[in-house]
Amino acid sequence: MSNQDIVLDVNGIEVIYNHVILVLKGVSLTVPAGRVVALLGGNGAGKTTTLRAVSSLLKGERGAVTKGSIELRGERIENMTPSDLVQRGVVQVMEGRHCFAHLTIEENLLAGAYTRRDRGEISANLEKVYNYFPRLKARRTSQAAYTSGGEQQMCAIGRALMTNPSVVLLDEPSMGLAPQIVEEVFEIVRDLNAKENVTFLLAEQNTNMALRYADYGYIMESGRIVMDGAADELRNNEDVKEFYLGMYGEERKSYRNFKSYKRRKRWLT
Amino acid sequence: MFYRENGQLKTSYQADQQIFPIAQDRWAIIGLVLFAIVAVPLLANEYTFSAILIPFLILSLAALGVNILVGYCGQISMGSGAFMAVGAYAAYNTLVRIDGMPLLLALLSGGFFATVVGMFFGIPSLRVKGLYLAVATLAAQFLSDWAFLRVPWFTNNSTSGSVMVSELQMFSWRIDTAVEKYLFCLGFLIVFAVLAKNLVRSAIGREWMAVRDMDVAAAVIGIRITYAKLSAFAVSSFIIGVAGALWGFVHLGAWEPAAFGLDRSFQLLFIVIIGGMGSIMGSFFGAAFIVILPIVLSQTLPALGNLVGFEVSTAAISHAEFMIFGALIVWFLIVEPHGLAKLWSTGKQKLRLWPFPH
Amino acid sequence: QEQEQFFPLLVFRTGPYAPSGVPWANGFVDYYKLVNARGGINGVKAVWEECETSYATDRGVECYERLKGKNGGATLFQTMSTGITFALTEKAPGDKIPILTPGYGRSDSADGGVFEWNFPLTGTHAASADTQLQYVASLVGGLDKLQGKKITLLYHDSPYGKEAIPILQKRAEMHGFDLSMIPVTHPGVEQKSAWLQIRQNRPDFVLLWGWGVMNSTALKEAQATGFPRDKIVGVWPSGSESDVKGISGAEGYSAVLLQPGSGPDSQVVKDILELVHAKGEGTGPKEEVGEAVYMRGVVNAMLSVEGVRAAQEKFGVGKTVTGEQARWGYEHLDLTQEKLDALGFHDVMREVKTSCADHMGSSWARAYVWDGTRWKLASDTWFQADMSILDPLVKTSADAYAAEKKLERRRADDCQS
Amino acid sequence: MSYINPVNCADRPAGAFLAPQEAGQTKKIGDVILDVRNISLRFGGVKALTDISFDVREHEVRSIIGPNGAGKSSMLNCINGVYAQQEGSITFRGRTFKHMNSRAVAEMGIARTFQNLALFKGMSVIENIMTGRNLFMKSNLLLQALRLGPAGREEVRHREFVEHIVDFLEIQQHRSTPVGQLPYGLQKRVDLGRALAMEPKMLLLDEPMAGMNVEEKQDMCRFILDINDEFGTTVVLIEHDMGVVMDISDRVVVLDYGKKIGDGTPDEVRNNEDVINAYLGNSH
Amino acid sequence: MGFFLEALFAGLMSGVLYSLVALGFVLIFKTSGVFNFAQGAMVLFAALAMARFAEWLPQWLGFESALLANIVAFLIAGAIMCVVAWLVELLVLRHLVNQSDATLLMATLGVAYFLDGLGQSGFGSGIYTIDVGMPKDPIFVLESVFPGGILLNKEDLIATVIATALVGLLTLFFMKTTTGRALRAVADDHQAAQSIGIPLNRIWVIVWCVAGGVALVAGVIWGSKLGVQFSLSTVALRALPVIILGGLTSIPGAIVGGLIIGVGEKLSELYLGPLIGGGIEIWFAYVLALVFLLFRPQGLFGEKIIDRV
Ligand SMILES: Nc1ncnc2c1ncn2[C@@H]1O[C@H](COP(=O)(O)OP(=O)(O)OP(=O)(O)O)[C@@H](O)[C@H]1O
Ligand SMILES: Nc1ncnc2c1ncn2[C@@H]1O[C@H](COP(=O)(O)OP(=O)(O)OP(=O)(O)O)[C@@H](O)[C@H]1O
Ligand SMILES: [Mg+2]
Ligand SMILES: [Mg+2]
Repeated sequence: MSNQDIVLDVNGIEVIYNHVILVLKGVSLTVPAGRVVALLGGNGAGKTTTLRAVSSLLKGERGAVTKGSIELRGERIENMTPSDLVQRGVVQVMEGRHCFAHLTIEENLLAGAYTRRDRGEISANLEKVYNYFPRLKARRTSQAAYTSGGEQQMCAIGRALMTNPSVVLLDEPSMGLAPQIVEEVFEIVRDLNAKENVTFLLAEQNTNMALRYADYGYIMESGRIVMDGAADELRNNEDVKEFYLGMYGEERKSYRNFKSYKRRKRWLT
Repeated sequence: MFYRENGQLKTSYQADQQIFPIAQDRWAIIGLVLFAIVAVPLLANEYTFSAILIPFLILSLAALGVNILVGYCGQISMGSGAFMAVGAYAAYNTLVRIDGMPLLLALLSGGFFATVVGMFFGIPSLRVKGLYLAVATLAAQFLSDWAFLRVPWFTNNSTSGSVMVSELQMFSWRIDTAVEKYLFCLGFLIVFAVLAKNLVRSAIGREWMAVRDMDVAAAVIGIRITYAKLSAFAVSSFIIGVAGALWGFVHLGAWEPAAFGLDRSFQLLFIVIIGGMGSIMGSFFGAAFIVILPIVLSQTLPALGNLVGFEVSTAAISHAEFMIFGALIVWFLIVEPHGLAKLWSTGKQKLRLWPFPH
Repeated sequence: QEQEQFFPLLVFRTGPYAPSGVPWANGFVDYYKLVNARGGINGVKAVWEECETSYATDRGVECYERLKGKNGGATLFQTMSTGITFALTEKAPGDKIPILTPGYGRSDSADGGVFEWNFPLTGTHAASADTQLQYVASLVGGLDKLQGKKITLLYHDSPYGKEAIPILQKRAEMHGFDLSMIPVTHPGVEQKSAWLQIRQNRPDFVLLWGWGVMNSTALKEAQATGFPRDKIVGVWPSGSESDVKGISGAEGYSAVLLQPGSGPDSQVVKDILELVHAKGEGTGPKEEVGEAVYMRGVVNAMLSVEGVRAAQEKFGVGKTVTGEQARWGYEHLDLTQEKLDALGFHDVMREVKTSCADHMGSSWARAYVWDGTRWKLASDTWFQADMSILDPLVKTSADAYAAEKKLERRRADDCQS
Repeated sequence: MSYINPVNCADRPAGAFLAPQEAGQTKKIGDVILDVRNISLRFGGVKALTDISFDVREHEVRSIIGPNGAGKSSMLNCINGVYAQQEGSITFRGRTFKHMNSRAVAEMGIARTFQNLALFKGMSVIENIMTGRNLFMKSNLLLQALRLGPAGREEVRHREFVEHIVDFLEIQQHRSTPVGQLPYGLQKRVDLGRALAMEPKMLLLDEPMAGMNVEEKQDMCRFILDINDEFGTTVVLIEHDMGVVMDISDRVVVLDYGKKIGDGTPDEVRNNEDVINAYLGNSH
Repeated sequence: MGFFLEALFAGLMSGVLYSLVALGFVLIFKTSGVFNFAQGAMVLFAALAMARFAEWLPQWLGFESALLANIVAFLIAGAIMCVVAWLVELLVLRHLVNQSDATLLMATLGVAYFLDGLGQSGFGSGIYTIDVGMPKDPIFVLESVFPGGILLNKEDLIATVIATALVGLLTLFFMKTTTGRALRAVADDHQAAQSIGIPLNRIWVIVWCVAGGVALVAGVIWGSKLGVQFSLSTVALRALPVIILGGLTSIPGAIVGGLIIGVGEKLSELYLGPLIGGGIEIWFAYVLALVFLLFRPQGLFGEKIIDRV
């Protein structure tokens, strides 16, 4: 893979919240153009923080990148504003939805088109989003706050798509979605990736799904990347299987039957 | 390296529930209180007492009350001045209307009436929230401004509308000099600070905070929202009322409603937010900041002006004071939106880790 | 070692009342500068320090505490505010510092038997009210003609504003006019309802008892509701240039000013311009020198200096006096017309003589009319408050104060002047 | 896999904090404890629930599943008294209510967790869980202010209880962290802890495992099953992870667009045509 | 009856003027979620700038025309308000993204102090006049019906027309432009708005600039009625009950609220006031608003407060 193809290059970044809480301890990763890269890891591993660092949304959380660099197509972006990044095609779908509560679903989507000027394009995008998520079309006039959790998630993803992005940072898209919808969402990811060549950096807990749709994966724990590799490689790794896929040998083990004693992940001290 | 809590293991929950679980903190506070009681009276001069320390103590007390309502229970109030006024005038009336009324009782009755009024104005909080409530509390402020100006009964029919209290005496102790006044206020502050601290770390304190953070969830786990809100209004106005009575009786001696006007309400809110919402300690930090800053500014600016070689007029100083005050507030909020208390605890946290970063 | 006499100044150069506060303070400072230019108080140099109160009582108290011990101790305090006067009245006796409130302050403090340390020299608000009413009477042809007239008092709703009420009520009773009172809430920019009420009642006169921005607002609202301005009569706090300058509807408005009025042509003004401003040491702009409130500052400062001069005669000429000694001076002021003329106050003010029982001295006032550019004397008549009306009121109030504070009236041997 | 299979949890630390009901014994599904009858709930034009009826038996794990927006959370909100349904009634332990009142519900022993974390952000973990005990704390304001005898003792007693919960949920080292700073998964645990502190008869869990990885889901299941088995707490569970739902529930209700489209054992539901079409899709 | 009508008109007209100040609050709150306590200070600051430049310009440049002076001064004051807006964004808001209501409120109080100090030291603390040639004299209508006629004020009438026009214009701006939606989005969730590329910084500058412009118009109208002086900033306090009654986020609310409060306080002062001592209008306005809030906690036209779990 030549350097030209790398859209996003995160190089040894450290992130500190509130001037004291060190969360990322030197994270490096690269995202090649036109690929789907998954960022996996347990709760609090720092996935969200990494995405925020890339999309410049750390400031609002009183966090800051203190070391390392982030490059988008060779350009340093640590000090850009989020809107600069959206102009450059990078958009983040935030964890926990964050719909505009008082706006209707349709207004939410249109707000996503803020950076677009071409009316034709906007309405085409809107149609596209409605095609992907018919449920949103049904609820288009409801205020976002009154829609269900799943509907809000769809709204957030749809809203990001309205910016016509080339790189999408997806933070836990599957959270709280019904299995069918999860499937749909990932299908949409694959679709966009294949048809429109949109690059995805995907933070997910649902390792199973993520590895099925991703090309490459990074596994994070406690603010560090502990493992990376092509998706199918990871899928067959014994540790990954046990800890992230819930497989013991070839069998999925029932949630009803397991011991409280468990092997510790060896990369955690 | 010095500030370590290692090795201080708690063997009982009682120990863990102390106000200052870390020994160093505990000793520091005890030392501070002793210093305030014993050393300060020896060191400070009269000006420091009457112009800085006494207002500082009383405003800290009032801020403590405001903090309970605003910081702990999350009901932003811009009418605290009104509750101070109620406290002051109620205490005044009990004192002059009932023969042989002891000072202490009069002050507490100020608190009592402030509680009654506070609970009354707390009723809208059951329905109205957030900024709407904040603005609505101004109703209390303007109503009190008006009532104490226009209803002669409250001022014991004083023609000018200004009232005064003389000869403070508690039991056989005549509170005359600045030092005595200082100690008197300090006593109140210490007692109320301990009581307030006890409350906020007890069941009721948790109810207040629960209502503040997420009232629907609070209701679901069985917290009575009405009780929590009204009790916050009650406790808070009691403390504010006593502070108001002290402000009138001890600090001013003679006062008019303007002493408890809108500016006072804002000042208290400032103290709480700059100091740290939801922090008892913050009330003190905030009060120190707000009381001392203008005085420091008005005294140092002329000197600074002289240094660079021109005479700064009083007007220019006071305009500069406005500007610096405003700018500092903004600056503090930017540096630490959670107030000086948070800054303090972050500092302590760094100290704890020192010399190892993070 | 040069002797110095310290005059602390509680000023308000900012806030809602600054338009009156600034020239008032400038008058003070210019006069002290003039005193020093003329060689001090028998050689003792006047020093002063300003402290900004913004007209707020608690800041006034802080200033008091800050300044009372400075520069060898304060000679006296002039509060420039009724609220601060009330607060300091409680504190000053303990510190043995006299409080001068020429033209304002608490009316009952004219009674030196109770208020040992207060000096409302040259008139109190009660005197203001009385002279104001006398002027109104002169407009209708005498006090007896007030019978059946309707008079409305439009007052600043504060201790200051309320000082007028007892006198006017007493007078209303005596002369049978109909007095109605309308309070205006601080700072006084909202008067629409008040003037609608006035329009409804159609009073013969409106007594304007305002302060700061309330005055100009009143005049504008009067115009907006069509109330004739020559039927509005103010008092000195409503009678400064800043209240009327540039207000299109102010012509014809008159104000009864306890001495001094505006005095651009007086000798003292000429002296200030020559000895202070001409040397580039003027405090404010030249144009304001001689304006009504400015002159008040000048006269206030003069009174403070003359008290010290009187005290020096007893305690040592050319020496600094303490606050307590200065008090003796203020209690034994005898500013005859010659003395005043010599100081440059000819036709600015009239004689003042205080005693231990009478801390006010005199209460001369004249009426001025605003002609659109300057205050013109309405007539040469000097009014003086009717002490037979004032005294009982003052005494009752002072006695009540003494009772509340458990004070004894001063005994005759302590009070021999 | 039969749903009455006991779980081997002999090596769990004895959670002595809730009065265990015949711990370790074979689980006995009891009588109907909660009976929801013909509930309809509308928000303006939106019909969130239409004529829903189902029951919950004592000691069982009852799941509610359905697509997004089906009305699952709204159902819990009705039971909790957060929403007031327009029609229908709710019977809990023999008492029938037209509307529920939050406080009364809490007193009767129904606790819940929230879909979108409704923790008290400004408080530490311990304090959050302690709020769940407030229901039982009796000393009055004055006693609390003075911290005299009974108030102090009460505080210590309840604190002890809460420490057991903390141990049980394995969040000891986060005890005094402000909850806002915890990772999402741990916040979910605290949320559960707060509900447990109420010593509930019945626990309503709204997507307790959303946003967790497999390992964490395993932990969570373990907690839920332990609570259910050892203390006999009835559990009503909303969850989108079919693996979890099918593995641990005794019976499942399926909602779609506010209507009930299925009710039965996991196996019955899994094979229900309507459910497959509306929710599961064919991959399951 | 004549008097009642007179009071009613007076109330309606002061109501419109309150609306104008309230509008400034609503604009900023609606679009940035900031309850801008500095609005009063902005009114004063703008009016001071206008008054002083109108006075200074002819002196500096040596021309006579008052009209020209007023126009240029108005433009300068407008420009100054935009600079203020820009600075507020650059130095304050930008650093407080995502903070609580109370924090933002305090920050604007800080700004208010700063502007008060700056305004007074830069432009002086006297009483200044703005004379844009508004007629000051009253007119009397319906003199044949009521003795003495009904008093109307030309100045008030003109102010009412201007205020109404401005309100209409702004309503259109918000309804018809695409920016309007982005503005509302920002109010709901700063971070989410940022995440989809809405440039918070620019939006805020625009909004504060518009609010500054509204403050300027309000300042000119109030200033020419009352004179420009420190106390002018207190008109903001009269506008507060208006916005909570009308709803913090509603432009029509600001207008209807203004009218209700204006009429309510005048009638209360004139009919109830004399019975209980007078001077009641300010608290009456607040109590009136409070009573309305008890029935509609989000104000008459405000967006519903959303609570979901
Ligand atoms: N605003 C903040 N202030 C302080 N600490 C924070 C903040 N946001 C996150 N953290 C801490 O940073 C660490 C990493 O958090 P992050 O949200 O990046 O994890 P994550 O991998 O996305 O976890 P999850 O899967 O739960 O979303 C956590 O320990 C969290 O507590
Ligand atoms: N307070 C409310 N006001 C208006 N509509 C509401 C309200 N609460 C819920 N709804 C509507 O009721 C329907 C059911 O919502 P609910 O939250 O119960 O869904 P859910 O089944 O929990 O979905 P999810 O799995 O996505 O959480 C949704 O369409 C939602 O928009
Ligand atoms: Mg995350
Ligand atoms: Mg739900």
